[in-house]
Amino acid sequence: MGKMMSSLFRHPSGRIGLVIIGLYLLAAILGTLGLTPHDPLKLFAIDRLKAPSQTYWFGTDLLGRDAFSRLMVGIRQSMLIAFASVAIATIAGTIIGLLSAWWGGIWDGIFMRVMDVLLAFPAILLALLIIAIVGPGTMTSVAAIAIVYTPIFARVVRGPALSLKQRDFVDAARTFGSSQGYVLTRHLLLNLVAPLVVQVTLALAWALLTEAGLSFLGLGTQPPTPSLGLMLAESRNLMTHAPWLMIFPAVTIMLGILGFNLTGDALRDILDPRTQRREA
Amino acid sequence: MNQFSPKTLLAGLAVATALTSVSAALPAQAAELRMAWSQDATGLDPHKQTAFSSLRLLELIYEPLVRLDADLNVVPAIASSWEFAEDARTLTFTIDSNAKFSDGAAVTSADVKASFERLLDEATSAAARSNFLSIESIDTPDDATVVFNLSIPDVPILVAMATINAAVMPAAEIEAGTVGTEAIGSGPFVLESWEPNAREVLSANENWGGGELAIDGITISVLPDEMAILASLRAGQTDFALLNDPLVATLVPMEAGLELNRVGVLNYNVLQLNPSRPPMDNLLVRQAMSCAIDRQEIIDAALAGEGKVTGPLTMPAFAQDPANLFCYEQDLDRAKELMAESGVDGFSATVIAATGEPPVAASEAQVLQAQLAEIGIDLEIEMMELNVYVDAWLAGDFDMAVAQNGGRPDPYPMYNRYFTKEGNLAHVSNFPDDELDSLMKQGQAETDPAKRVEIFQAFESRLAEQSPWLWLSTGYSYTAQRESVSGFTPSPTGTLFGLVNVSVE
Amino acid sequence: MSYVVQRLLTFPLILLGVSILVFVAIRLVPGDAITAMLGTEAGLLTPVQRETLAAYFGIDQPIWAQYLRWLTGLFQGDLGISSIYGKPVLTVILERFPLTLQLSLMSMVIALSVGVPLGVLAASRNERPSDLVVRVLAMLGQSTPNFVVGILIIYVLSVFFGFVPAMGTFTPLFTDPLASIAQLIFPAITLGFAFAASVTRISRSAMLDVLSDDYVRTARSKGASPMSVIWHHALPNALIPVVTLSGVEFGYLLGGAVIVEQIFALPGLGRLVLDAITQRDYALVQGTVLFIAFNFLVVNLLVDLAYVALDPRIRIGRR
Amino acid sequence: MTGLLSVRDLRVGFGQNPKANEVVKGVSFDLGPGETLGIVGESGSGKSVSALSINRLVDFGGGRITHGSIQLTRSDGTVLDVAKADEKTLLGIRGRDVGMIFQEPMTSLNPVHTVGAQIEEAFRLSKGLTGAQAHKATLDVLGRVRIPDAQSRLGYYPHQLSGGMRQRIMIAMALAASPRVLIADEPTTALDVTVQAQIMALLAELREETGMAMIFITHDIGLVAGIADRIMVMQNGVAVEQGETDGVLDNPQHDYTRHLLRAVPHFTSGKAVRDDGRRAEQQEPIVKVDNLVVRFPVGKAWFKPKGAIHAVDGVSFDLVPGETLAIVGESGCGKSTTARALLGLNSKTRGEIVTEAGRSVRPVQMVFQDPFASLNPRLNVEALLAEPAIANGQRRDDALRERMTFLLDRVGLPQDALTRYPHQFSGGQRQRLCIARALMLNPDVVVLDEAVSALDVSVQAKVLELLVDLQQEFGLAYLFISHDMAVVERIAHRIAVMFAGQIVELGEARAVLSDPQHSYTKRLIAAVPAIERRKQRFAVDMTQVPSLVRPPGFEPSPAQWREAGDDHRVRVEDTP
Repeated sequence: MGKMMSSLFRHPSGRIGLVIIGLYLLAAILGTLGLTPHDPLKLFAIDRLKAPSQTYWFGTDLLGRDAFSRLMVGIRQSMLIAFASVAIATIAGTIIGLLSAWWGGIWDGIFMRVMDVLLAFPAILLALLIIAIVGPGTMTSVAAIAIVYTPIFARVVRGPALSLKQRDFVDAARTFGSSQGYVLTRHLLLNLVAPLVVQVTLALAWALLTEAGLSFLGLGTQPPTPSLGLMLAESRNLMTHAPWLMIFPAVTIMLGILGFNLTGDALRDILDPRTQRREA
Repeated sequence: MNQFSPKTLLAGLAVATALTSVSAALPAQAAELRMAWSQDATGLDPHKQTAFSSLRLLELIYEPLVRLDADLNVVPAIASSWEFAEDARTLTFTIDSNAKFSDGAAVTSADVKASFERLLDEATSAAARSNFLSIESIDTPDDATVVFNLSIPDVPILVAMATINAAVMPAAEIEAGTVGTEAIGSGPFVLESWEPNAREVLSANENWGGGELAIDGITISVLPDEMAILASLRAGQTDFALLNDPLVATLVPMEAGLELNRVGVLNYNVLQLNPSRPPMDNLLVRQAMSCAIDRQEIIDAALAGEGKVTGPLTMPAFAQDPANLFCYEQDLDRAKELMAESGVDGFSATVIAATGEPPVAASEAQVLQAQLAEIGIDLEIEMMELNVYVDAWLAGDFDMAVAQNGGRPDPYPMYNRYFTKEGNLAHVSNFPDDELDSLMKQGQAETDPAKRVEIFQAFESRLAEQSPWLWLSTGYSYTAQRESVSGFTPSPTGTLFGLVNVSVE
Repeated sequence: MSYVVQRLLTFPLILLGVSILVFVAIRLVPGDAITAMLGTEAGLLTPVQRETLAAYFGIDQPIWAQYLRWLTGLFQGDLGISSIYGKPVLTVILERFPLTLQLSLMSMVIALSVGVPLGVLAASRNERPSDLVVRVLAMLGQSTPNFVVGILIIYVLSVFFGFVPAMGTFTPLFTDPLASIAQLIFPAITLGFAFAASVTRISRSAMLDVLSDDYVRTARSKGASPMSVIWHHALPNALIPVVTLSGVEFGYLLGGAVIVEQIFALPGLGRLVLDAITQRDYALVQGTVLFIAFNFLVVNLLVDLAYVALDPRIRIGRR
Repeated sequence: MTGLLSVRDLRVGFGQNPKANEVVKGVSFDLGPGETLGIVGESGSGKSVSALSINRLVDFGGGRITHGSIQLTRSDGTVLDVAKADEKTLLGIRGRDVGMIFQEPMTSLNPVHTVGAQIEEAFRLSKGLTGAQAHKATLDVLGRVRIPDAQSRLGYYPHQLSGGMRQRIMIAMALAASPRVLIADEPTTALDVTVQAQIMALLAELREETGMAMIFITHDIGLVAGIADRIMVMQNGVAVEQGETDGVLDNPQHDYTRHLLRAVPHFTSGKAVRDDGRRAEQQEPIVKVDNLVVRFPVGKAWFKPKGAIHAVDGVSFDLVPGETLAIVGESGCGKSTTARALLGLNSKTRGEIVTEAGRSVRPVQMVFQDPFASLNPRLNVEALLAEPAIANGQRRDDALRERMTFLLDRVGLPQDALTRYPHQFSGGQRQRLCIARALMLNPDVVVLDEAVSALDVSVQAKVLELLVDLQQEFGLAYLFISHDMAVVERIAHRIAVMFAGQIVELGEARAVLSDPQHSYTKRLIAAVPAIERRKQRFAVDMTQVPSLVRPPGFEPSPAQWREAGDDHRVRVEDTP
């Protein structure tokens, strides 16, 4: 892991990506610990819709809350949803993709058809239905995004897994009589880390976008805990009143996604077996 | 849902001048009004539809017997005059000779009788049926007169008839069962075409009893995003628009060439408590909450100042000045005293609210959460999709609920469903109270207007003092128009009937 | 062509899966069509009134009976009647589909006409300034939520240009091509913005891969000019991944862009389903979701066929 | 005679700072018109980079000519220094003056254009021919490179043709511009021996016809002996020796050239065969294979299959402890399938494989061809070596670690290898790792499937020596699969020649190599390049490898054998 981090830092876009994600994580941690300039939930009644100033760096919102503190908590919320949903999708998708490639035959057929059903189902509507059934909120957003993204992960894993299955070192393992579990974890899974890591960063970017979209439709995180998407949605009708309420969350979302995409690109270059082989 | 009582009931009776056609000077060339709103009608059957957006459309196509003017007085519509018997148990209407349906046929007493029979028939599942249970029989001595015989003295029934839910439709349509699809009404406009959630095209109804219109039609576009409506107004693609969100409404005056019409409405924003769930069954706790909240700050923060503090009664004729209602000035010390007295040192509860319905619901919940925290009440906000919220609300399955309920010109139809023993929605308020129940019954039967005001003001004071709900504010209904549009008079009921006098350069 | 037959055989299976999923999911959502229509007034209904309404909405029978009735109807191409529109579901969908189809096509055209040239330019000028500029632009394109782009476009147009695209209803292409294109050009740009970014990145990386292949070196050894190396030799091979990506993305767009339709007030498939869910119009929700899923499968099949058409190695077997 | 091409002190470097890491360090040579220069060297010697500098294709690979001059005399007599020329003039000489053919036939032709179109493009670029003219010119150049029924082949795509056929297309494309010098960068390395012989014959013939000069680059000094007038030997970017072919081959001056000629395996028609193991009659075979058949269905799985590929059709042989049986044959003859069937990697359709219970629970182990692919890149050496033991229940304890270090040392790898990863080793070292892994379970039999083919020639020699030592020390039986006769000659006790899924000749190594009986074995041995056969005329014949797809239900005729010596059997051939 350390090796990947150091080479990531040397990669030009990787460096920028890491710096952005670092800032994001820092803001999220501070937000969780409550080390924010003001209490994000406290209403400063007299200071409603104030422009960015010394006391309120990013200004205040309609209810008089400090936008900067809310942004920090918002980052935590959006990151939490993004990481949680992508984690679930990665684990579920990898297991399905791996087993479906390894077993092949009817299992492959069944798994892939189920994945097709989820993929054919319009993504945003699947999210809407899940949220309508269970009620909006953080956990539902996580579930909705995870369910929509799992089939994509399954496909991303199944492709390379199929080609890895043909590789000589898997045949070699068979000649030793290595157990199926050993081959699946040490040989297939370990070599899937490269495509997976790249897909995870792209999925995180996508998850941030989707959370923002769901909040825009009023189905994402629910007040009073802010998420970036919710702050964007709340600022929608105040666009002319208080443009800063929209600009800062929008830029933060873009920056976050940019950070994930940059890191993803850098990882793709670093982990790409072709580049590795040239180095050897 | 929107029945209204007259300012002075009996005085109105005397006024029976048949409104002859009002023909303002006709502009040279009648133009077409391009209108926009964010929520579209959900159906065309006036007896069945209850959503605000549906009523706005149907009020232009159908007509009830009587209507309410901008000052909430009962004025003639299809009926040119009406008369209550001494014991208020029979009500006679005379039909305006000019009243015609859009297909040219005259409106007769048979149509009125058929319409009310359809209303009362359970098979129609008309929501407004509960307001007309007192009708025993309907007589039609001749084409122009209709007599309603009531089982009990029911003064508010006249106001109940002044809503589109009591619209009159051709008897033939009722037999043919095409009421929901063919919109044949006697209103000022005829529905040419309807693409749900996209566009309605209305044309002026030449046969309208109310006379000539200044415009020859309206096309209404459905723009779900209200900022898009504003942009469309600004770009001149729309002449007139109905707005829901106060935040967007406050932007209109700042735009060159746009005007905002604003009128106080009878609907009220309220924090409904659930007295059946401890500790809210304890009166002192409820009173403490009423004293703890600062209603004006909620208006300033959540509604961007667009509202005014109100007690339970929102209609000017009956409402008392909120200042002398129980604890309408925020008094934290008294609130803390009451809490201490109640023996409950703070509790946690969830408050439900519907996302976007009304648009300010989420902000109100957050301000209330902050204010109630001052006296140790830890509120958790649970936002819900509209229908999920309605489901929970109807079942009374909530600790607290941020709501915006419909108001009426007469207190009886407004609150009989919640605070009378046999009210249909008694299980929503969960507050059976004999005194409130008897006051309601007296108000229904009392014919003398002065006495009715006294009765209902006592009813209002008790509600404020008992605080089963915390009444917060009343808002405004907004319409925006370009300079080229003139002549629109907004109404507290939110109806767009004022469009009949509108003209466009 | 047995490959196509094999794929077609999987369609009914997948669509059945989708139909069961949507049928159950929509019914799990609390609040039925009655509450959706009457709102809080539904509390005033007497039991008899409630039953007549339930019968009208067809939600009075047990769930499996409803599913069977709907399924049998499905086989005769009858998707049931929409309670909002009072019209057959298929007619309502086909009224709304042209907008979504045209919007998706326009976004794809924009995405490809911008994305592919930029990608090829960046690849051929690898590691030089123009490559970096294109990469940053593409990165930004992919990081911007499309509704932010939409909101900004509307704001700028209406404030600075005093113009806003026609909203509310849709002028079909055939009745008035100019107006129809004018109406959809800005929403298409909003959707096409992120789409173009991903096309740029895919074409760039595909071109870079192809340019390092042996046959490009052979072409150069024959004295082929730089232009013909890029456009005649490299691009046809680099197009394969681009076609796959844009095909899948096009399939998603056909599902209706709910948010962009909301902002530009366009009555497309996205809003149709959103309104249908809000008003609990079960037949309409089921019909539209099936329709969108069917389109998605057809587009994916077309992408695979395009794949075969572009790559002779797959089209023609060994000998 | 005026030189066609004279290269003086050529230096080529790569990366941001080409001067710092140079791959070609001062190479000079001359080439007269019609003359053929053979450049011999192992990978990394800079031979390909020097070739790619002549038409400056090296620039596209990230290389830069840092020093030196390349004087090229063009057809119109003018002399041009290619090292200094700008891209526009270079466009002029590529194709017209300097043609090129490459090593990988699989990837050197554009997969999405037809073969005909790509040749016509060459004519259009160099001679400006278009339409019907280009079409006719393409047809006749295909005839010159001996492609049967050229008319129908025009419409084919590269993937529809065999390796040899594609290399002919490459040659046709180069010929289209009738270049003054043709650079052939290892054109036959990826081809089978018999196909290689045909391509070499074709190149020799075309050189006579057109009188064009040629630079032939290869790692196989035997191959270059047959075609080059002069030879240049390169090592680490320097031309260590250069001169007339006979002079360089007969008395090499530089010891690297001597190493290439002597230490590296060269085919000597059976003289260099092993003499250390006589097959004692009474020894019980450790492995017996009887009438092995392996078939793969063709066509749709659930419909009735349209036929089957008869990869292995009735193969029988046995293996005695301590003995090496080599199976030799060209690609597609079924040798690898047989080996994999022995390990259970391919399921056999019929026949038995009997393995005596040997010293370990897994008596048969395998070493694969590609050292890169057979080691999991994500595991370190310790995990790699431990895998076989763990798979059979042993725990990772000191005893196991001890065995690992012992084996690592035994195969000549450094002690600290345990903690390092595969990509930190060279190809040769990795193959030693595979061998060590195969020996972890102390097997009786090791199947080596083309185990040295992917290695450089000098590394090949060392690995073969290691294998022989290990065989003697541990009494291992080897089943050695290979297409390279020189390697087989050095390691095999007995040889089985396979063709189209059947063994056509089986016997003691010296007998089979020095006195081949079966027609295919004769053709195979004749095609192997050897240093003695210089300037030999190869007969150009066009026999195609037969297709192995048989209709359903097809059974081959039972094999009749003819004894040609005490341990030398030949399959009776149906047709003479």
